Amino acid sequence: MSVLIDLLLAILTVYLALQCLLAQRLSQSVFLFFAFGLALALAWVRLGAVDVAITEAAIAAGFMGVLFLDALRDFSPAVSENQEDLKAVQNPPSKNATKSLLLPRLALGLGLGLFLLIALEAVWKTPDGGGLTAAAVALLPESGVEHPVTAVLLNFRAYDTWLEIGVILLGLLAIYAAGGINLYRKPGVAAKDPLLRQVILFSTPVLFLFGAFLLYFGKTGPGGAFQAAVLWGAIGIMLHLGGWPVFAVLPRWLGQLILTLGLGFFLVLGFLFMARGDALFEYPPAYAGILILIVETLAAISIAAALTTIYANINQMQEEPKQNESTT
Amino acid sequence: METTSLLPLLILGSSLIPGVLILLLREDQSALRSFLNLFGAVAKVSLIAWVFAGYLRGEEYTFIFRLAPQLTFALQVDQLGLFFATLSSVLWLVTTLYAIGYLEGGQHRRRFFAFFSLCITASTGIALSGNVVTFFIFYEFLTLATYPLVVHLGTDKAVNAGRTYLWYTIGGGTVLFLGVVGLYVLAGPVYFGQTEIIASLISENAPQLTILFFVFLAGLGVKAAIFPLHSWLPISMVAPAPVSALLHAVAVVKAGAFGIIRLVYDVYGIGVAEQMNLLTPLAVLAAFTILYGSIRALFQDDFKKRLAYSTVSQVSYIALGVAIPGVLASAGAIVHLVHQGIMKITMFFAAGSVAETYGHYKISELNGIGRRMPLTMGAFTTAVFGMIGLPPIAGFVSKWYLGLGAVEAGSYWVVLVLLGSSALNAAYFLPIVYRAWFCEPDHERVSRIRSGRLETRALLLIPVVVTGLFSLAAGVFAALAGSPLSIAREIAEKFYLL
Amino acid sequence: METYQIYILTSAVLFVIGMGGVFMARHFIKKIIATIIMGGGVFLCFVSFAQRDALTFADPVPHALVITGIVVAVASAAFALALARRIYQLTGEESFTNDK
Amino acid sequence: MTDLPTSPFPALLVGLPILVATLSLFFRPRGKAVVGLMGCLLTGGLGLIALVEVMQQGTVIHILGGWDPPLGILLRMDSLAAVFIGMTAVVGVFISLYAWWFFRAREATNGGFPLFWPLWLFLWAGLNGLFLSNDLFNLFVTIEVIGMSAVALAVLSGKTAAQIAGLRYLLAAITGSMAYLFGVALIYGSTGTLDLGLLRQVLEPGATTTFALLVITLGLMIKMAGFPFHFWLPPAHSSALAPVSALLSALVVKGAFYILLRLWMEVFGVSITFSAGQLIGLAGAIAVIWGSWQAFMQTSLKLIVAHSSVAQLGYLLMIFPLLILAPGVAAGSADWLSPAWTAGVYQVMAHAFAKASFFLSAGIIIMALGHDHKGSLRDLASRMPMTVMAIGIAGVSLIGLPPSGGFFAKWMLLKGIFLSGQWWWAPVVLAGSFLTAGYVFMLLRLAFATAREKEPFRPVPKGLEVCALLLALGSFLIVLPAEYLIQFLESSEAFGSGIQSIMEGGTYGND
Repeated sequence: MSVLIDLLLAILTVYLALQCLLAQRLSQSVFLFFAFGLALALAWVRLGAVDVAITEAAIAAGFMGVLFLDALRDFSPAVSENQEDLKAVQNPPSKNATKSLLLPRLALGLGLGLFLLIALEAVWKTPDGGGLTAAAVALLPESGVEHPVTAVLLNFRAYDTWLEIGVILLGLLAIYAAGGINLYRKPGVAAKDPLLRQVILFSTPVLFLFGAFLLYFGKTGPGGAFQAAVLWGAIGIMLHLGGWPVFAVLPRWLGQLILTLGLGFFLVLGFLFMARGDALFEYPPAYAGILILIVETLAAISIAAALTTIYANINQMQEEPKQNESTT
Repeated sequence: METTSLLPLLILGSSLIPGVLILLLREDQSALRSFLNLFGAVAKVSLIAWVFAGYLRGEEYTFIFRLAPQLTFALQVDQLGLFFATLSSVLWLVTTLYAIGYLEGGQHRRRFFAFFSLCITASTGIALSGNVVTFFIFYEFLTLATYPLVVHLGTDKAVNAGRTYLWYTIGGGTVLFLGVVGLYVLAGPVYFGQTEIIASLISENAPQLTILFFVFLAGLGVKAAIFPLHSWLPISMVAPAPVSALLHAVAVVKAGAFGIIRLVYDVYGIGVAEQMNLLTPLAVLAAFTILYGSIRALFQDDFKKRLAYSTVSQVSYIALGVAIPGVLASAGAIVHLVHQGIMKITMFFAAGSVAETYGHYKISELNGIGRRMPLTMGAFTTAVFGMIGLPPIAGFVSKWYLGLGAVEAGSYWVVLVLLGSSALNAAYFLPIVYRAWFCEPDHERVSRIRSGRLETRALLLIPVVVTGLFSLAAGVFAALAGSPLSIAREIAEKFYLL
Repeated sequence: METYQIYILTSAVLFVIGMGGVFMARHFIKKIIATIIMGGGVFLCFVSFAQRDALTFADPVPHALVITGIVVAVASAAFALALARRIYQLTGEESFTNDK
Repeated sequence: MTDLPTSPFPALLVGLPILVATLSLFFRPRGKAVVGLMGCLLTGGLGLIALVEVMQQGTVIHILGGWDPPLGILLRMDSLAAVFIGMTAVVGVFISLYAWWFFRAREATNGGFPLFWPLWLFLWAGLNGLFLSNDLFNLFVTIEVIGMSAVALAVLSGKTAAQIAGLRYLLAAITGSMAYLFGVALIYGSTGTLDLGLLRQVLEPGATTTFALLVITLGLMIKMAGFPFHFWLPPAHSSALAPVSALLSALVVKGAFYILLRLWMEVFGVSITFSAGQLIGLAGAIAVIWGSWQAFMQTSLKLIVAHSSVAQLGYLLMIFPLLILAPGVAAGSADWLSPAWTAGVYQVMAHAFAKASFFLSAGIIIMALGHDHKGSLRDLASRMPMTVMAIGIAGVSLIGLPPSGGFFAKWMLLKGIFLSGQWWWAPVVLAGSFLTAGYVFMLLRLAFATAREKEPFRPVPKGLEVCALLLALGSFLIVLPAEYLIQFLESSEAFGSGIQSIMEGGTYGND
């Protein structure tokens, strides 16, 4: 029975992925992408990866989906996958042109098919390497937290996580570089609908509390900085939509502080312990728990701020072509 | 091998450092520039004289810098290298004087003189190279240093000539690179003079060695302008006269010819080369080039082009001499390095002076020029007689030795080639001499560009006369100890000792 | 057939679909979506192994890697989206015009 | 593993640039540039000090968080990593100084692109992190840091062409990293470890390992623009701002090559066959010819230089076939391994210096003339002798004429080719040199030609010209310490090693 559920879910995921890429209209693609993300999140749950499921649903499907939705306002809705074909209807090309397109595509298709076969064989035959569960279990008591995923993220492999927080900040900088707006000069466009504004105002504290809950319980169970960050980021995004661009209200330096605090504190803390003679990101077991909680909280705040800012930037990209003057 | 002296490095530095300094000067600091140039030139001649004296006393001058295990940059002093270095440095000094006069008031002189110095650095580097790798480094450096000189005028013609020059020389360099690496892989780091290395490989790797020899030859043949790799040379004649003089008499073609000498005598060894039958093809090719160049020269009206084809022909005497086994032919080849150099440089100086003073570039315009510029044309005529092979001028000595060598080796066809070439030389040079001295000047066309007490500017006149006298002296005093011929004989005899 | 085996096969399929999509899709947004699908396949592969290697709980290391990976992938995708919108805004292009 | 000396430098090399980048965000544009430049000088100095540290101490490690692998992550700085870090430091400092003057000169019109500084510091941290990383997944994160900051820098100019090229670059980069990560997933699944040192011991041949190697190689080839995945490189590199182009070609593509080399030689030896090496070599050979030819056909300076990168990277791929021993060759007798490795390292360094100088010079010309059509070089030799000199010297190194670093690399490559008996690669090396000479001298020829009409000419800051010239000279100076450097590199485990495929009857590794 359970195998059947998994099988169906697997088929559904593949189907959604394919449809998402083959859909004629862009909006269909985006909605199918949402669905794909949710199906994948279900798959994570089936595989016992609740943390991943929350992250997937919140960031990959949720946040990214919202960004794609927002982009729909921009790109022409009638866009079809086969622009070439549309043009072809208008002025029929010579046979050669169609042929020249067909052949490489056929070759690519065949190549991909072959590649798929090899890939399937490879994953199927993967020997059992045993993983690192035992090692993680053995060292868990020294990590300062009880939830193994949090222990790996913020202690055993804290370096990766720190770099990843850096990547988010980098993503924001990159969007500025791509011609993003200057957040501090342009207020958001207020939603006209008073009801929407009420809903936003009402949901803000709820989301905040839920995020805090996830963050705190990341110590013992599924949840943690990233999941909380997305919820808090959602607050920022909604406030932005409601016409309260949080970062435009805050003083410049405070906005910057919030954005960089997670990355900065994480590193400075690491350097401080390094100065004591330890390795980077090495915490004394006695204080590890509390230190990790602080690092996580600050990281969550920064990530939430970054997500909000990323959204605000992409959201407002359309409105006003700007020159490349960008300051954080 | 260890470094025993920094003097070889200093010899290179004596032109490299002025070259770099000149590049840093301003265009209008011409006095300082000339001073640096001459200082470097004089310093180089003195240093080489010093080292030569030391060498004759039996001292060793070696500079080694290890780049990688078994890959060394080596400067080494031997008699052949010193011989070539002396030639380069003396002629450089003379050419520098000439160039200062020639380019007076011209454009881009900073660039010109800087690269001029770098060029001679490369040339002395080639002379002092201790092994094949070092030789290759300077050989390529020479290509690069001469390029800005060839395109100096910046006209489309000059730029296109520069392109041809580069295609040939870079192509030749690439082939040579293949040969150098091949030799290195096969035989390890080969120092010049260590002919025993190749000799020890001959039993096992004969085919590879044969291929390598011809790869080397193809690479070196470009600069030595051996048919069919010679076309760049006449085309590069667009360059200013001192550059042509330098390219033809001292630096570029001689680098190729010198390379061939090194390859046959100091890498393979004459014994091995003869045993493997490598020399006959070289001899045939050289002989063909001699005749071909002369015939092409007959049909050129452009003064410098005729000289250029003459160079194609004359430089192959060196290759020919190398290809004939025997002390006499070898001595003839080696001494021709010097003899051809001083004679040809005289001719180019003369051609340049005529062009600079009267604006004549074509042979058909030279009627009566001898009366207006008697000293210049006198020197030119001396060189012409030398080229033809009239005693007692330098060229006669070379040809005599080559001929004797050919007879000694039993290659009688070579004697025919030499005779034919002399006849052709006479056929294309004597008309110039005849026009210069015996034809009535074409009065309407004569308009002197420059005026002065002398027949031309002193800096243009003195070098011509000096090199003209050299050509005479090298022939007249050939029998004395210390003459180019006696040194060349010594060098050649050593090659046959083994 | 065990649960993880189903998903591990799915992961290879998703990866190949995504890869094909990156090459074959024309619209910028679809190319970006394709990269996320590709990533989805990769992450599914990690998590399937985590489930296979479970003791009292699933292997936490792949979970952590996947969380990191998702965030990194989303950051790049958001950047790509920003670029795509910017290009559309400047030129009206929705796909690479000189694509082969 | 743990008996190696611990050093704080690996951690500082990654942490410090990011710390400065973060700090710089608090400043206004002018301050960003000042703080950024200081950070660059600091990072560069740190890189050189770390290099000296490794020279004295040998390989050093830093166990992050104090957790040993396989659970934790280890930073490992051996001589190979140290040389790459040192190279990045020197080239990086010069490019930073250039950028300082370059952006100062444009401050009035374009706002001086203050974002350059934090992005470049992130990029630098990513590169250092990549060279130091000893963990498959951490490598993924570092290549993402590098990829994102590189694309962000590439689109910084705000020009449409740059943004289109940037998106193409970004999509290629993401695809590449995902392919790489798929391989990592399979390797983790089959071994339960991500640490390179442990993997070397436990990885076993099989369908999974081979497939993982395939996708990892594929991903990294896309990232390093190896043929046939080079399509994104020329537009992206040529449309970026000059200092950025220099960074991208000199340093960024080398990162992917570095991992590819390390993974092939240190980790995946069990799955690699002789023919796999030949295949990579073939891709490199085609890249050399195709890239050079394309460069020859271009009309704008930056496009010429960008296509030339494709060719120069091809040479890097050509060392792979030499490092994999043919069936039946005894590992001990393979005397071409050290030359091949030397060729790789020197090609990386020579190309980094020369190409950086080339792009910086192109930037100077654009600044002076307002465009970079190759015809614009006419008569430049008399107006900007220093820049033409830089192009000339860098070009000579690219061609591989003596005594440049490029020459040394090609020398070693040819030596390796002949010693290994794989003579069929030799014509490619020579033809590549010849074609390179073609486009380099096409440029220089123009520079010496007299202009038909004088173009308007804006003077440029001298500092820019000096930076470009010094970098060009650097491509020659690296030859001087060659012997010492090779000796130093040989202390690295990887350097000088070769692989013999188990499937073809060899034993793993050359030890």
